Amino acid sequence: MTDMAKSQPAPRSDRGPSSKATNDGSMETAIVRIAGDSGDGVQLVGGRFSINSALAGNDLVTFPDFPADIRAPTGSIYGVSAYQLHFGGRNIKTIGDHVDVLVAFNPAALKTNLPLLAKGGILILDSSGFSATNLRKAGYETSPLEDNSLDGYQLVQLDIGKMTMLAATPFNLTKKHALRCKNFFALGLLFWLFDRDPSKTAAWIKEKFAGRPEIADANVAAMNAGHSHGETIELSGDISKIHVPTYQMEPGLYRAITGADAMAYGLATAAELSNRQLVMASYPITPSTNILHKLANMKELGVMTFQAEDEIAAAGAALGASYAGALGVTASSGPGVALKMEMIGLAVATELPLIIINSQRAGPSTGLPTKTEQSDLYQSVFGRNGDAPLPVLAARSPGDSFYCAIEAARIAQKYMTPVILLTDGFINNTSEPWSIPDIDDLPRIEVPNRTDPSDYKPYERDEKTLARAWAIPGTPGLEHRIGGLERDALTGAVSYSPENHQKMSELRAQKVANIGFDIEELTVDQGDESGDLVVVGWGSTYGPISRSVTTMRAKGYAVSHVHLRHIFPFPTNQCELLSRFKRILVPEMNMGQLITLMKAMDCPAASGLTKLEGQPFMVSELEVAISDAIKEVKNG
Amino acid sequence: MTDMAKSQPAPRSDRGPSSKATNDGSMETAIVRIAGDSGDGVQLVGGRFSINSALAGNDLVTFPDFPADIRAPTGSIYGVSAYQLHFGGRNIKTIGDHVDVLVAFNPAALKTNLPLLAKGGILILDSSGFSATNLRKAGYETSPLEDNSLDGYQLVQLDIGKMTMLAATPFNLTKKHALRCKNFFALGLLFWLFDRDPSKTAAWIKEKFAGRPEIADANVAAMNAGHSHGETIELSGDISKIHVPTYQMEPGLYRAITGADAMAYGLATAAELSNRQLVMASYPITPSTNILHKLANMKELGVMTFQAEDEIAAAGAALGASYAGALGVTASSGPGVALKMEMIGLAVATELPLIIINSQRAGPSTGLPTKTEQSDLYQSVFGRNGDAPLPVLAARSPGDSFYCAIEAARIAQKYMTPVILLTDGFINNTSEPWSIPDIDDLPRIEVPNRTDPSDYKPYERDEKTLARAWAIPGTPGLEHRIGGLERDALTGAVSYSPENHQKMSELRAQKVANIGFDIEELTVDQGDESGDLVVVGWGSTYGPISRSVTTMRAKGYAVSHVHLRHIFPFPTNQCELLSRFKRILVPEMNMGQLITLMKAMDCPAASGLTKLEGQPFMVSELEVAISDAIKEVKNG
Amino acid sequence: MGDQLHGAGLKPADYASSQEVRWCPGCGDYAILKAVRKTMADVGASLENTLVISGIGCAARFPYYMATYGFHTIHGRAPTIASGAMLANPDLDVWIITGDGDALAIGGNHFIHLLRRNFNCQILLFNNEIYGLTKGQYSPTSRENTRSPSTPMGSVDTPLSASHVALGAGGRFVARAVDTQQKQLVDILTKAYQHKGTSFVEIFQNCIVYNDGVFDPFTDKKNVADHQIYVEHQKPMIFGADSDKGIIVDAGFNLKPAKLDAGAPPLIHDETNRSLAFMLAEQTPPDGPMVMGVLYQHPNDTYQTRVKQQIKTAQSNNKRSINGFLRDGTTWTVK
Amino acid sequence: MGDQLHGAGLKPADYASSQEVRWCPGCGDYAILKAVRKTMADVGASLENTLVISGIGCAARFPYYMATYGFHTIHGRAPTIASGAMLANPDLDVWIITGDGDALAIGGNHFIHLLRRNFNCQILLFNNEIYGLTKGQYSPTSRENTRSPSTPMGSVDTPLSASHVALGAGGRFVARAVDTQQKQLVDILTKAYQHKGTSFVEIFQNCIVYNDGVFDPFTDKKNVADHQIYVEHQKPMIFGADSDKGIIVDAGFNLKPAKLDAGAPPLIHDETNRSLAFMLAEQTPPDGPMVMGVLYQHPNDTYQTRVKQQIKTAQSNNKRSINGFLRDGTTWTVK
Ligand SMILES: Cc1ncc(C[n+]2csc(CCOP(=O)(O)OP(=O)(O)O)c2C)c(N)n1
Ligand SMILES: Cc1ncc(C[n+]2csc(CCOP(=O)(O)OP(=O)(O)O)c2C)c(N)n1
Ligand code: SF4
Ligand code: SF4
Ligand SMILES: [Mg+2]
Ligand SMILES: [Mg+2]
Repeated sequence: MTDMAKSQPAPRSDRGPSSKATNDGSMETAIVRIAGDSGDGVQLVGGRFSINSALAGNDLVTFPDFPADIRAPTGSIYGVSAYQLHFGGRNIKTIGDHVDVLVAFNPAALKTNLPLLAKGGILILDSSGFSATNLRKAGYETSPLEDNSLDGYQLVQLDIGKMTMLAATPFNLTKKHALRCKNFFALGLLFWLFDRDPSKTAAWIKEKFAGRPEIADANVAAMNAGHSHGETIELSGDISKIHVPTYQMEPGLYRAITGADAMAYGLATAAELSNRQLVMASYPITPSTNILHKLANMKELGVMTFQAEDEIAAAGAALGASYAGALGVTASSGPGVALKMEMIGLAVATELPLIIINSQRAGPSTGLPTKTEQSDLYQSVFGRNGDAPLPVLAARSPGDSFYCAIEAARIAQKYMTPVILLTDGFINNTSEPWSIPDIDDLPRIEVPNRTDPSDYKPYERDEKTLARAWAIPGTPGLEHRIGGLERDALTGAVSYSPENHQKMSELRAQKVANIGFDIEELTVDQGDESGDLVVVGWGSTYGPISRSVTTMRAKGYAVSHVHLRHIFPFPTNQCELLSRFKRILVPEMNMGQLITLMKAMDCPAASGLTKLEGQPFMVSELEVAISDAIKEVKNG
Repeated sequence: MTDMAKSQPAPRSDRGPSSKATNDGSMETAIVRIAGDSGDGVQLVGGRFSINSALAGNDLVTFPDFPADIRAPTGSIYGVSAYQLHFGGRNIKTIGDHVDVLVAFNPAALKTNLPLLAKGGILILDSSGFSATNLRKAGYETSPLEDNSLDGYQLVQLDIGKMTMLAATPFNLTKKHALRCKNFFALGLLFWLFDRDPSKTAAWIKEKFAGRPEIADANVAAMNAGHSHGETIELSGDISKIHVPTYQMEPGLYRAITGADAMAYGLATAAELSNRQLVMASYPITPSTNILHKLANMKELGVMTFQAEDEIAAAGAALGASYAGALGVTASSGPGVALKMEMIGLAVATELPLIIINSQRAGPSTGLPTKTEQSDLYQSVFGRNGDAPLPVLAARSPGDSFYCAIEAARIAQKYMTPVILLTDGFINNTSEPWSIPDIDDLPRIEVPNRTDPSDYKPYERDEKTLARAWAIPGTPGLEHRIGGLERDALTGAVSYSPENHQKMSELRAQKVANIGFDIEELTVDQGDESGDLVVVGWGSTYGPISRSVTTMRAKGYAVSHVHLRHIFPFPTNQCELLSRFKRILVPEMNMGQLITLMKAMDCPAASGLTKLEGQPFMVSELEVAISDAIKEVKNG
Repeated sequence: MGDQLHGAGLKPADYASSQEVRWCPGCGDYAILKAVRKTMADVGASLENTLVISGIGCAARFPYYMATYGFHTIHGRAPTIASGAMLANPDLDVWIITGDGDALAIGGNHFIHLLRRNFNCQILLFNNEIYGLTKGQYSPTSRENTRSPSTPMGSVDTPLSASHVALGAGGRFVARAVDTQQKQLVDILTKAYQHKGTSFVEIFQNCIVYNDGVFDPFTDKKNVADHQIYVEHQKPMIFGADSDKGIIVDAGFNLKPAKLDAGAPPLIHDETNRSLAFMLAEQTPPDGPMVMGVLYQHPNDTYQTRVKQQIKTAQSNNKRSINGFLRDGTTWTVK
Repeated sequence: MGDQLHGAGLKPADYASSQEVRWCPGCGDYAILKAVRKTMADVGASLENTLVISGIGCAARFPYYMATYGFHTIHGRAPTIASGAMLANPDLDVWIITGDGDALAIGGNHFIHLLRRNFNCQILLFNNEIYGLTKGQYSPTSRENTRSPSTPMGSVDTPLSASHVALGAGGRFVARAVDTQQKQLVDILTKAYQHKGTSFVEIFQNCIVYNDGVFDPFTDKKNVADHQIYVEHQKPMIFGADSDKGIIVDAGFNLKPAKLDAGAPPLIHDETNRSLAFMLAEQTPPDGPMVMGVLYQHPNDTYQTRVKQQIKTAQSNNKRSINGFLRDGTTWTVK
């Protein structure tokens, strides 16, 4: 916790130019960012551009960057909403360190997003948003459209407002409604820029606004106007179309998915695989709430959601549901999970399955609710009174959330234990193409459900898993009493015996430790099985680490990547695997929490790379850290 | 957390005989245990015997062993209440591994306490309590008074009931009331056994029952009867008086003190030393409640106590009090502290002083509320969401609680930080003679209280301590706003800046890390500064470790004892000091939590000795562990 | 609760677990235990379908003494766990056992939310106006000036009235009883059991160790007749050893007790009138009689019913499988 | 609260901090902010002695916008922190700002305990019947069947009525107002400020983004006259555009609105009658008028006063120093 190196990224304004940002009309991958007021509809068209890219055969990662405020005054800095898309002709793993194409609808959007734009990048500005008021609100003294401050970029300055109004004229909308189509004009322009066919989007618009055809038509017209305007620009020679190659993904049926949705689907699937009802109890908190929202829409599957009066009640209801034979799940973020800890302790004591999802956000305390972080690892592993061990897992990407939910449910039920499953604000909101599984192909989950009343002892254990049986109220002959007071190791009756307490403490520890043998062995995600350096990550650092290891390996560095899904207990081969490398680097979006745990678990010595800026690592930061670490190996 | 050796004490029934239990009329130290029904008044007379021993010049440690139930049916096993006293002619550090003299008022008391009695020890039984019903309630098939099962002890079987009734005859009490004096008969007998003068106790009885002189007289008469009955026994030659030498303690004014009382006094003293009002807010929970009770009786000092509606509210009220300029304190036990964590996170974020006392008890969950344990170390150091470091201290003995409270208050206020102060059920209830300090001799505590409005910035820091100023509502010109959202490093205004979050995270960590330089260096408590083995302890294992190191050193082993008061951060010389020993042994009443922390903090490798039986280590257990460890050093 | 699964002629003793009951001798909890077992036998509750859930406190040991399913949870949180259990199995017969500290101090929030949601269950609050288990500190229902280890000079806070809190929270069955008045208690418990929705019963329970006799002003034999009234729906509210007193409304729109011969006729109890119940709960000795019985009962849909209904509706509208859900929205095939 | 420290002729604008106000344009919170600043100026509150404490939610950003001391705490816990601050400094002027989720979901327990203890402070509940900050989930005050992201088929729980909860908990000042009815709001806030003890004011606040218009049935200009009544102590309860309607009691012991010409005279409001307040709070459009104003006010000693008194008594009885305490009981000297 003390000896952490801190990554030193270049100041943001110095970033880029991207090595791959070319002007010859072709880019392996491109990063587009659309920014405007919350009301400008950037999320909507961003999503459409993503779907279109996927259909066009790109891999991609998207990242909606919402403002912290609900609805800030128009034109304000803190009211800017942005949508970022990284797509291209290779496996896309991050949202991208910088932006190749930035669309900004007003000065505030320009101000807050320009630092992300690569030198020489394309900057599309809607001049209709650059009123004197808006310039003042964004804190510009002089207009950037006039003071040459944007000289280093490929500037495309358009009166999108006016052109949209023109396009919408035939449909007799109010000015306000007509102007609302600006976002589709911009989308049309982007479609032109990347040589995309807008027809599917036009169909989608018609369906979406089926109830208000004049609005649908205006939006389609605006999009088409934007598209044709591209040709005009091209003729003017300012910028030209960019070709982004397609990427051959594994064959399969795909969809775009966010981490929150994947988590919800994973939970519902796990319930089905274990033949349990899913009961999800939660209290809203950013950024976990989307999981509740998604599941609330799955009543057709018999999924029950319960918005409790607080986090304690949510955990209690989930535990009660598990006690009564359902798969009980609760989801929250750090401050809410803090409140659940006493209840989680009861789940440890009573040995009932329970899944606690923590969508991490920047702390401590309320912290930065809309910003991502990985700083609840300590809380998850150690944050209970008494010796109260439980398994902890972490999802690494949106799609992985689906499988982690199933794995958490498997462990929780097989071992009759609460499981903490970590995700974070970034994973929850970001989306990526996802190969849709057929759930009939997934292995079923066995549950230690008992109905046989003969010789039932509530705390008798399965020899192998050490799990007690799940004896569900309503089952004749299994009536029994449990509780939070220490229980006799067999009968479950309250026991004050010193020997029994020692025994039960050891059993609880052993049961959880055993899980280390029942999870997949740790493997190298990328690179050799030994070498100069291994980068060890967990959770949402997966993308940036993976990409940086790829690029550094391409440059000839002997670096590998290992990514943990199981935070506690570790897979049993972890220490051995890591010891095959000369040096271990652990990048984390916290002050070094995994490093602490690795030391505590006697893993070989490692050094940390910490970042607490509420946002993911940049690939370039990691590349520097990798090259520094390998330099040190070489120097002795 | 995995590689813990577990101590293997001999099964209880095999314990003893004590090496020092002699029959020649003299013992260096003696351990007396009085056991009976909750209503038998054993705590009362136990306390009197302790005071008498202290006045007679012995050092001592006492331990009241209450039943978990409020008031169980008479004669029941689980209704047995016991009081143990270890006193003698040397520095007494533990309650003793076994008992030399056991007084049992009924079969249940015999059954539950006999295993503690050393072979050959003195066993005083009140035969009037051995009715058939009581024998059955205790689960005896045959009466132990008749089946020779007590042959290995010096049995003194008396009809205490009858003799007490006789003694009380002159005072016209009801039978019930007369019988209630049994405890004083036994006390009289013990006074005879250890050659004590009962007169001061007689005076005390008269004062205590001043309102009911007939009861006072009957009790005194019973005590005197017990005392004279000793002579009869002596004549019979069954047992003879025991001489226990006096111990020359440091000169000073002494009193007996429990950990809970010492803690309360320490808090009140700290408030006085820092010129703050003490506001203590708590929600009752065993074994912390006594601290609240004690402080509730200190209104004369202006101490305010507040019994909140729950632990969250208690922590909130304490934090609010600190915010408004008082010394805010909250006390609880593990499950209650779990509930306070979100609030403690807010204290970390807002950088306000706050003392959180955790009287640890056996967990997880409700666990064994009346049994002691040290298993909330993880929770204290790591149990919050986000990176939320705070200092953690642990008291080692009743008297030490006083000084730890002052140290906690010093750190909390000087560094503007919440501090967790650990104690436990054992320390809280046990008592020992304590040299009373004059608080005018204690150093005053400086607080960073600010009243100057010029150029006030809420998060500007003292260069050395990194503490922000304490600007208290009511002060003109310092009006400001704080909260749990990340704050600008200077103004305290809400800040979403990535760089600011990184900076604040580092500042918070640094501020707490710095405290390591402002605490006393770690020193060797007993033994050499280097050697074969150092035993490292924290909290209430102090007594048993200290005694076992003394005895093992006397036997020639090169073992030393180091005891931590500061659990986080460690004193800066800790690793270096420990590295001077060939081997490090860490006994803990948990599954190895300090060991985990030591590893995480890069201390030299150590091995653990864990015990989770809800009761302190025995000296003999530690002696075995020390000799084993040293054997291993010798063998390579 | 309900009539779904019945114990076939079980006797009160059949509801007793093998565990020895461990309250202090003379504790009012024994009487309540007896009454609950009797009620269960009377209504024919089945062992396997009955779940007794408690928090922490003396009262909360209750589940250990029942031969049904039982869960001794953590302090104040029993309603939350019970809610989850009822979501998972809407047909369980759930009894929540709680104390005045458990329900109204740490558990106050869950208490009011359980009531407003109207989960179908019983909640029995053993009110001894003290924290028994932690050895006698004052509780949220302790009277002003209660001297206790944490309030040596007397408590300064105004107590909560459990019935008022329950009514204020929207509880739809609010009743009161006395531990030792067995017949009345069994009657009320039976009504609570039969009521569909959350039935709240406050039971005045004597803690012989820490608060002995605190209810004597209306529970002591000599006071019952003149300081207690047992109200029943549609019956005039009359009490007194000679049935000569009644509850009337005065000009200032307040309830008060009065001699019946004084002219004004006694009010007729209307258990569906929530404000009346609120006013009845305000009567306290020595001024007014302590009101026992069902103060308020006004059934509404239960939470379970409504949740089940939504799921049914959702399923009948358009039942997709999980595979269907996974494939909703835009999908594309990579070959 | 009190009259101890006064701001010397400060204007509403002087209570504004330099922070830009960041609620959604059109949010009802702006109007409340304005009314609070005006009230403070009217009563002459001092900046340094005023403390504004909030939990988390849109409403809870309030303290940032005030030039007084301010503490934006954690969700639901403002009453606890406020209580501690008042213990440490009984003379602070404390305003607690909370939302319907903050006060009645996660903070329900602290809310009722603050009220029963009667700390001298104001608590303003900005009730928008929705969770604003977390983007629109239903709250404990949302009406049945509220469709929200977490209840896509409509909510199934019965809402809490804040005034009923407050009255049930023993609150001694319970009032209601509407965000945009400024004069009324300032009046009520002033009364709340002047009341000694915990003053609870529920303010119906329009959330333009997630629950726009939910109060229109009684706050919309065209509905105010006929669907709102502003009650004042000792005044007849009359409303309607033509002042032709009043609140009367019917035979079944229920309040109801009626045409005045129908004969029965309107009731006179008695703000010290808690049950009347309870009944008034039950009136809801379209059946009854929504009752605004001070429903209940019945002062009692404040918590601060009582605690101070005990300390004074303890100190006057027998004031020992700490050294004295350390030496009480049996001591002995070792030489
Ligand atoms: C989180 C937590 N806080 C505090 C306690 C300690 N505690 C146990 S029971 C209790 C109060 C008991 O009072 P009540 O609910 O009235 O029950 P009674 O014992 O009087 O039946 C308290 C404070 C606990 N077990 N857990
Ligand atoms: C412990 C915790 N749980 C949940 C949240 C998330 N949260 C913030 S505000 C809020 C509810 C807001 O609703 P309300 O109190 O009605 O205020 P409004 O935003 O409507 O003004 C929630 C659930 C949180 N910040 N902390
Ligand atoms: S302490 Fe009181 S409530 Fe608890 S068991 Fe004893 S008599 Fe009953
Ligand atoms: S979301 Fe609603 S309550 Fe929150 S600021 Fe916007 S309009 Fe106001
Ligand atoms: Mg109680
Ligand atoms: Mg709200």
